[in-house]
Amino acid sequence: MKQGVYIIKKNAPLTTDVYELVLAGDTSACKAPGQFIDVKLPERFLRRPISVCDWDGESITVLYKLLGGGTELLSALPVGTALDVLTGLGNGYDLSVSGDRPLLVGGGVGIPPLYRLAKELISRGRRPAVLLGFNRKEDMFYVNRFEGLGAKVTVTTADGSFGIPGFVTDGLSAVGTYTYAYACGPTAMLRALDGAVTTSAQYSFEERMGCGFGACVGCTCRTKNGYKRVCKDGPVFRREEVLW
Amino acid sequence: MKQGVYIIKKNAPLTTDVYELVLAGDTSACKAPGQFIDVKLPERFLRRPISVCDWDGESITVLYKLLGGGTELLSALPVGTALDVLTGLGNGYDLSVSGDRPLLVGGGVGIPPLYRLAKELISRGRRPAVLLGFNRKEDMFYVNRFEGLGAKVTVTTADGSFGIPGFVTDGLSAVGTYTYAYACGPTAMLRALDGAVTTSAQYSFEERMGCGFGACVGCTCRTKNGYKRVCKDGPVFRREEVLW
Amino acid sequence: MNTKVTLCGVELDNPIIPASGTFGYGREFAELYDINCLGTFSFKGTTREPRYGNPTPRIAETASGMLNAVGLQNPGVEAVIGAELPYLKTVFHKPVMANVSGFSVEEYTETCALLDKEEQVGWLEVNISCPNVHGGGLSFGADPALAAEVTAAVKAVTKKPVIMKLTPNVTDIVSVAKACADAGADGLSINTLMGMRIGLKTKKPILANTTGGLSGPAVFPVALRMVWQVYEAVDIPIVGMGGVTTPEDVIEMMLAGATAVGVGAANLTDPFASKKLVEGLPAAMGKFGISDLNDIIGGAH
Amino acid sequence: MNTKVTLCGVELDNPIIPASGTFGYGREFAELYDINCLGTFSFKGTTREPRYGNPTPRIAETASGMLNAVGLQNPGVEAVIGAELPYLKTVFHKPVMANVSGFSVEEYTETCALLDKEEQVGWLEVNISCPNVHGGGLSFGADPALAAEVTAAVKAVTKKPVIMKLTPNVTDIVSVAKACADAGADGLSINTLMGMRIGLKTKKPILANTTGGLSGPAVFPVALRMVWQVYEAVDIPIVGMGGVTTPEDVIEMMLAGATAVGVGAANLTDPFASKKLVEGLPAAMGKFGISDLNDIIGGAH
Ligand SMILES: Cc1cc2nc3c(=O)[nH]c(=O)nc-3n(C[C@H](O)[C@H](O)[C@H](O)COP(=O)(O)OP(=O)(O)OC[C@H]3O[C@@H](n4cnc5c(N)ncnc54)[C@H](O)[C@@H]3O)c2cc1C
Ligand SMILES: Cc1cc2nc3c(=O)[nH]c(=O)nc-3n(C[C@H](O)[C@H](O)[C@H](O)COP(=O)(O)OP(=O)(O)OC[C@H]3O[C@@H](n4cnc5c(N)ncnc54)[C@H](O)[C@@H]3O)c2cc1C
Ligand SMILES: Cc1cc2nc3c(=O)[nH]c(=O)nc-3n(C[C@H](O)[C@H](O)[C@H](O)COP(=O)(O)O)c2cc1C
Ligand SMILES: Cc1cc2nc3c(=O)[nH]c(=O)nc-3n(C[C@H](O)[C@H](O)[C@H](O)COP(=O)(O)O)c2cc1C
Ligand code: FES
Ligand code: FES
Repeated sequence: MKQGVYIIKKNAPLTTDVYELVLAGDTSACKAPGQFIDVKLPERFLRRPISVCDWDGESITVLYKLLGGGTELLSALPVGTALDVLTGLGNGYDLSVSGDRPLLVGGGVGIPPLYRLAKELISRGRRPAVLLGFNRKEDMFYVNRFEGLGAKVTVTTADGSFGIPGFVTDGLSAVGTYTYAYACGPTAMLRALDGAVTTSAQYSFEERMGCGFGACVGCTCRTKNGYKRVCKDGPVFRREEVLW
Repeated sequence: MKQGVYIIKKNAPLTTDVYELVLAGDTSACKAPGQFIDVKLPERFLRRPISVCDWDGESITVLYKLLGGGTELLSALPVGTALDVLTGLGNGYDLSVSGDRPLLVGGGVGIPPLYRLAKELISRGRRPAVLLGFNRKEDMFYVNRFEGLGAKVTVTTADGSFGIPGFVTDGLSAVGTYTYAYACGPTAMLRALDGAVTTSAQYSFEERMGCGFGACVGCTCRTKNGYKRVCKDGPVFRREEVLW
Repeated sequence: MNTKVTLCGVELDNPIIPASGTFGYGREFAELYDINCLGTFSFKGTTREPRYGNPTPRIAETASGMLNAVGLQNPGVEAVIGAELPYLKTVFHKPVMANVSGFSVEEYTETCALLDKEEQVGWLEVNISCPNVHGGGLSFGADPALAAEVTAAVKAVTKKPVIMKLTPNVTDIVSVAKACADAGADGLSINTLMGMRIGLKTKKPILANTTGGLSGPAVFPVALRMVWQVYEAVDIPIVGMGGVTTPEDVIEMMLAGATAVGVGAANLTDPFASKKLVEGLPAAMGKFGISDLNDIIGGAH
Repeated sequence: MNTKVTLCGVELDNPIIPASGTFGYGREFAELYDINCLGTFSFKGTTREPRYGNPTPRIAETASGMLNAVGLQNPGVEAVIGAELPYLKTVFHKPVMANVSGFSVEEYTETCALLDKEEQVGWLEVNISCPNVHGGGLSFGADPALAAEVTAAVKAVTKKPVIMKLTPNVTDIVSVAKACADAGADGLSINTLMGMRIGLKTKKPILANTTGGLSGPAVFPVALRMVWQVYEAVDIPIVGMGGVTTPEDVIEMMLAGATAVGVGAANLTDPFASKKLVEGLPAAMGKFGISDLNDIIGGAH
């Protein structure tokens, strides 16, 4: 984990309520897809945890949804604004177990961390299948970015306005066979998915956080291996240890 | 009183700890020298009251001293920053009683409101004498601005590094006769001055404020005419009503 | 979209009530906007005799809040009746909430009895945070029995609804609330937490009075918790206050159990705060799927 | 420039003490910086048996503060002694403050007796904000007699200095402080105010536990006031805490009467907060003309 000052290079909407934020600064703490950063905002006490969507030697990209006052405030910050950010938080996905044809399942703003995951899997010669769930056609983002990586993308929309109508679980049959599953999205989605997935899997969870780096045990969840901190021991947990 | 959004046009130091701030916006509530504005700063709860130094149709100029966290924060705000400001607060000086040769006495950041006062008195054909007290030569500001108006300026410095050594009271004998006195500065200075002034006078006072517009009676002082709010019934009071 | 609520039998167009001590007797705000947009307002804490209050400084800043130690400066109930209410009638055409303070049971009843005769007074809000001069300085609101005594005494001299304004500086707000309700109170509200600041240059307390009442957004979670607890314990309406600044805060207070909402410090930092709350409330209701505010009072329980 | 202070007979290099529950058992911070720069730290509230604590959400944000309802999650005193303290010894070479919670007098004494044997434990900080399960859920700290009972019982099983951590959610903190001092407490500290938040989308309390402890700069003026009041009433040292974030806050707390200063939420929002406080303190002392911190303890009285 590192603390640093980052400069906003881009902060622009992808849809009506999902923004792409590019932060320039030290990216050396970013180690694995599925990790997150924790952003201090003006006039807010707690930091805002956001998954890393991608990074390179100069900047970190995250996608965030307008949810409440903090993300609304963030969306109004102009390019050039300096932000205090913790980077390299959480464990991230373990890529070594993916097998040849891993399945990546994302719902809404659970999608961003899968982008880097897909990228790294592909660079390791894997052939990931990507299954993305949105509410409506207008809410879709990053589908062509995933396709640009060379991944096969299946989309479901809850209102049926694009792709397969329904939830990600309704799209499972269309993705074919897979060797492993990685997923990120609302707990209800993960739970439903867990009822349908046929391989081993890793899921990324969310919890309200006090610190984001393991100090306050504000984010504890019970697992089959005891109490775990979502921020430090997670946010990614193996399917086998999750207690629903 | 008006509430408005003002844009910082200038925010630059005049000395090591006194800044000149120019705010562009609606100036129609500015009515008299000696009035003040009340500035909302980011991450601070209460507004900061600051005397108006000068104004025209487009902007308001104030001078502020770095005193604590709020003024320090203000000094770091770049040109272009938008601020929520209340303007046209307080009564201001009554110019009608000045006589031909009024004396204007200011100490430290009590000096700014006297600038507009001198300007208006001169435009009415009065011949103000201006007596300004500073701690050290390096702390001096606006002396040549007052001279530029055509006022005769006498300076005292506490450490004797410029002008008459001592306090403004030590400069009184040098200013000659006067028809009326207007003063602004620390209460200790006003009190000392009051022991030496030989004419009627108006003094401007400071008090910690909750609202700045008369609602909270946080700033009340006792006068010979009963309880008065520094923010609304003042900040300028006549010598004759002041209870020391 | 309905914002009307009923407070102790009197209908309010909306639940927004500028809190006592932050709205004077209405004059300063009536110069700024038409104060008839408000549900009502609670006027400055009024005592039997005129009071200067505490020496200055009376105000200090805190993180997301402020301290005040005004000390109940007011012109006394007779001047309020003689000079303030006649003026108020000309600018405000709704019942006003009369906030009353006292330092003995007799002082409360005398002041309330006088205000009881005033047509424009819709409610008496009886502030029992004040120290009981006959009781060693402990506040009336710190003791359920004393709080009940003031309640019963005031109820005996007025037909107007009586809202007891409790102090939050207690171990068990519920026992005080219940005591007041049992003694006949028609409603409840809650005052400020006691706090202080010290100046680093002077190395002395900033407030001349040493301590003062903490208000503003900093106290909102404590105020909300107390409204929640009191709502579970009594059946009379609560005017929730403490840090309310946004329409969302109003909704949150009402979900905790408030029938109406007091707005204090926000009026000081933004003179138009209460007006903006009234105007912004319908949009916030829409955002959270609320069509009638009455549906959400205590809705989070 | 002297920043050394003596807390209950034990010298600290500086008065900065990360507060219980915000510093775990030191592991996370020892990975980030050399924690030997601290005066000491108070480890996570430890109980006789392991505890999961409350369900999540356990954290909510407030204006200039936060609520926590962690509910004393900890591995139990035996695991602390068996696994945490041996690790701590390798990274921290100063006495540590052991924070103890309990739900009965016996639980407090059993846990304290075990920790009394640990060499690295310099002080026992006994948190009496916890509900007394045999006393209808009222907290030990809400009643001077109960607080004294816990104090005396703990003192009987340990030779280490005992710091009683009071709850601020009381009518009269002074009476509880005095009762603890009279029962033999060597020092005092103060816990969090109780608060809550409600989610507007769910229309339910955000915390699964409904209420939680409010901390952060929002509570600073209340904490400062209590330190001030307690300092006037007792002669034992006070660890002032509640919202301390800047070196100036440290000085203000000490002027009110604190001998040392706890730092809680600031560690969570800025992992380097306590280190920065230690490093920034001399400059702030210089700015306000302070050459020895011992000169300012209670200096504003
Ligand atoms: C590990 C992790 C990764 C995340 N990744 C992303 C992402 O990539 N993109 C994205 O849009 N969102 C992500 N979230 C959720 C994001 O943190 C919240 O949407 C955001 O904090 C909401 O802030 P707000 O001020 O707009 O909402 P408010 O409701 O005003 O926030 C109030 C408080 O609640 C917390 N909070 C509210 N909702 C959540 C939530 N769902 N999870 C955690 N804390 C919450 C806030 O952090 C803040 O402390 C992630 C959360 C976690 C824990
Ligand atoms: C009517 C009036 C006119 C003023 N005009 C000027 C001016 O022209 N130039 C100038 O430099 N200063 C002026 N001041 C003083 C100025 O308001 C304070 O210096 C400023 O508020 C300090 O803010 P801070 O955040 O730096 O200090 P902090 O000490 O951090 O402020 C904390 C709180 O105390 C208040 N406060 C602190 N000192 C004072 C003070 N002396 N008077 C009133 N409130 C105070 C602040 O407003 C704030 O609420 C004036 C004050 C008043 C009342
Ligand atoms: C400057 C000021 C003066 C106050 N005077 C009174 C008063 O006279 N009587 C009273 O009952 N409450 C008084 N209060 C308390 C408010 O009515 C209200 O309960 C409190 O400010 C909490 O609300 P807030 O957080 O919105 O400010 C005063 C508050 C402030 C800030
Ligand atoms: C997440 C969290 C957990 C806490 N856990 C404990 C605890 O286990 N025992 C205890 O005595 N205090 C606990 N506290 C209270 C702190 O020790 C401290 O008293 C409080 O946070 C006030 O300081 P602050 O305002 O600097 O945060 C906890 C506080 C927080 C924020
Ligand atoms: S958020 Fe503090 S431990 Fe996870
Ligand atoms: S500051 Fe509120 S009345 Fe003067």
